[in-house]
Formats: sequence, structure tokens, C-alpha cells
Amino acid sequence: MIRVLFFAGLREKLDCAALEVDSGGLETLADLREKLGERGDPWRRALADASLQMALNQHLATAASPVAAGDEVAFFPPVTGG
Amino acid sequence: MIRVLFFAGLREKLDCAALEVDSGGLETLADLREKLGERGDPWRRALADASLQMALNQHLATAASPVAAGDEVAFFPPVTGG
Amino acid sequence: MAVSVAVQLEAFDVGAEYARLREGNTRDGAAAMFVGSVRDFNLGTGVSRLELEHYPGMTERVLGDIAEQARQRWQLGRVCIVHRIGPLDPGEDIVFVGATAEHRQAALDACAFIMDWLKSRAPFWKKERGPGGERWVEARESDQEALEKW
Amino acid sequence: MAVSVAVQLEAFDVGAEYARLREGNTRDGAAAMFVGSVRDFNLGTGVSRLELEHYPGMTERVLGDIAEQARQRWQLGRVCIVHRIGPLDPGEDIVFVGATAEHRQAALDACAFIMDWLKSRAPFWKKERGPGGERWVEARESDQEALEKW
Repeated sequence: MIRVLFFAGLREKLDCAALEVDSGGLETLADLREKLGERGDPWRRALADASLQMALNQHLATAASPVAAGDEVAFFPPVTGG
Repeated sequence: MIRVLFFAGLREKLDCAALEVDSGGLETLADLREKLGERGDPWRRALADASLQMALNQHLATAASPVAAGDEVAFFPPVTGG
Repeated sequence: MAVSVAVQLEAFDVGAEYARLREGNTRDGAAAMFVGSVRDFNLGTGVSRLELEHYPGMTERVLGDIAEQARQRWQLGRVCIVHRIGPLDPGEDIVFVGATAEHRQAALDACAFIMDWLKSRAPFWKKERGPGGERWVEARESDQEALEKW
Repeated sequence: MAVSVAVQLEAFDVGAEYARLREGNTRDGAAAMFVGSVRDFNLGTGVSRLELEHYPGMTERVLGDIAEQARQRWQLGRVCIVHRIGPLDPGEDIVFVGATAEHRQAALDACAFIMDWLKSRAPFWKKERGPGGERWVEARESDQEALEKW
């Protein structure tokens, strides 16, 4: 399984802070994003946002980053701390 | 009269913190420095130091700055605060 | 400890953070600090509140990495980063960054560098709550551009 | 008060200085500070003491002018400069410079600018007193060079 987290505005849009996804058939974060999109239109639209950032095991990652069972993946809007 | 002040290492070398000089015949800080040099060799040597800084009425000045009765002049080494 | 990073609900005390930077550290003659606080961003429409969300775990790691990058870039003694989360009122402090060094410009540059990277890389998100409702603060392009100078 | 300058025998308190920068000032989200303190400059030859002499009157004027120059150069809220005189032990703070602004880089640059000009223009002189006697600290060329970037 892959643990997936959502933060801030994205978490609110999806009304979901975290979920688990079966890693079967998933090679990259792009694959994971597509699979999450199958959960419905709100998911597809929210995850298509070009400004969305991704983290793989708490490091910033890209759509091409390989993903595997046991990973922690996070999707979130551009950060606004400080 | 011109009030003349000396600070830090220069004050110690001259063993003098302040004195009054008659402004008669003095046109510039260079003139004043030369007149002070007439007080003896230690004065001449100390005031010949090229790194010496001058202030006229509490503003940094140069040897060419004009001086007049009532002015406050200061001679001091390069500053080392902060 | 050379690097200290804290993400906390509680307010911090600038005097106490400064004392920690300096404690037992008489080698470094220079200490630079930066504090970011909540502005009256909705001045005129009433007082607003800020709510700061973060990604626990990743935040601390990213802040620690940024501090280490600063230490590799400049000769620094101590580096301290404190960032608050949770609800914050206007005027309250959000972030403290402090660095000590032998040379003043190194300490000041390190604070600028850490703030620039923190702004664009540390997973914090701000939401404003005012009389007119609430909204997520948008990331500013100028913060992304600020990274280009490093 | 937008600019505050103090030359004093007494120690200053960084937390209190920060509070003064921020008091009633929620427009500026950024505060930068610099503190210079007495290093263990004679490490190995025993602890030394510093004695700071200044030119009363001119010092305050020069510091006020430097603060004003910074305000003309950057959009600043408050500027505060505190400089101590008299005897100082290793580890004691010598100088505090603080600036607030809407933008963080303005506040940080203002502190760097003020310190660079203070170092080369404000009439202070340091004398070191150690077990081996006393000597006037020599001005550093690097401080003069630091002015060239402004």
C-alpha cells in the first residue's frame, strides 16, 4: 500500500486528509495521480492543477518519480509559510 | 577661537583631549593642522599620519575644508566601532 | 547544538531565542535575526486571524536541510529556526530565524537565504479568516524569484 | 518614532528592543536585527576587556544620518540603533541594529547597510585590555571595502 496525504486547500477540496492506495500497477507519481483521478471529477480536476506540488517520503518529487509499496506520498498547493 | 578635540590613540599620544586655538590666520583644516604641529615634534609626527580623520562641526571633513572662529574641529584615528 | 529547528503552537520569545544563539558562544561576534509576523492584511475590513497548517515530519526535515545548506555556504556558528503553526492573530510572530558568525555579512546573508528557501520549500500553508469568510493565502511569484539570487 | 538612536553605557536587552520595533506596528510583517558582541579576541592569552570611546554629539548625529539614509533607500517602518560605550567584557553585546519593513529583504539589507556605514563612519574607538597590556584596535580594510557594494 501507498499512504497518500493531502494538505491545505487541496485537502479541503477533496474533503480528504489521507488515504491508502494499492501500489499494484503503479510505477510513478503520475500513475498514482491518474489512479486517484478515477475517484471522480472533483479528484480529477483538483489533481490536474499544474501548480500542485508532490512529495515522496517527505522530499519534493516530480510526476516522473518512481513510487512503491510502503511509500508516503503527499499532494499540496504551493507553500505559503514564513 | 577654534575648539579642537582629539580622540582615542591620538588623544593618548598627544596627552591632550581638547584645546582652544586662535583662528587668526587660519583658513583651512590644513592650516590648523600645521599650526598644531608647531607645538613640538610629537604633535607634528602624530598629525602627519595619513590615516588621520578630521571632523568639522561634527561632520567628516578634509584638509581643504575652511575653518573659522567658533568652529569645533576633531582629529582622530580611523573608527573601530560596531 | 549548531542547528536547532522547532515547529510549535506556542509563541516564541525573541530575547530568549537570542540568548540561546549566544549562550556559551563568545567566538562569534555577529548575530543576525529575522522575525516574520502577521500583518494587518485585511486592514479596513476588520481584524483577521491566520491559521497555519503544516506537513508534520517533512516540515522539520526541510527546515533542517535549509539550515545545513546555509552552514555549507557560510562560516556559521549556530543556526536557529522556529516556526509557529495553528491560529495566529495580527501582530503575532510567525517565524524566527537566527544565525551567528564571525563575520556580520555571513550571519545576515544566512538569514536571508533561510527565509527565501523556507518561503518556497517548507510545507506550511496559511489561511486567512476574516469577517468576510476565509481563504487560503496564494503563493507569491516574488518568493519564487527570490531563490534565483542564491 | 520611526528612527531611534541611543549611545549608552548600560547593556541593552534584545527582547525589549525587538518589542519596541514591533509595538503598535502591525503593518510591517518583517523585522531584521543584527547584534555585534565582544569576541574572545585574545583566546589563548586570557580574557580581555574592551573599552569603547566615542565622540559625544557627533556619534548620535552620524548614527541618525545613517538610519535616515537607510530609510531613503528602502521602504522601512522603524529603525533602531543602540551602541554601547565604556568597558565591555567578552560575550557582552556592543551594538544592536533593527529595522522593520513590509518586505523581508528590505529589512535585512537595511541592517547590513547600517552596520557597514556604522563600522566606517561612526566615531567609536575600541581599546583592548588584556594580560599583555592594552592596545587600540586597528581599523580593518574589509570594513572600508564593505561600503563599496552600496
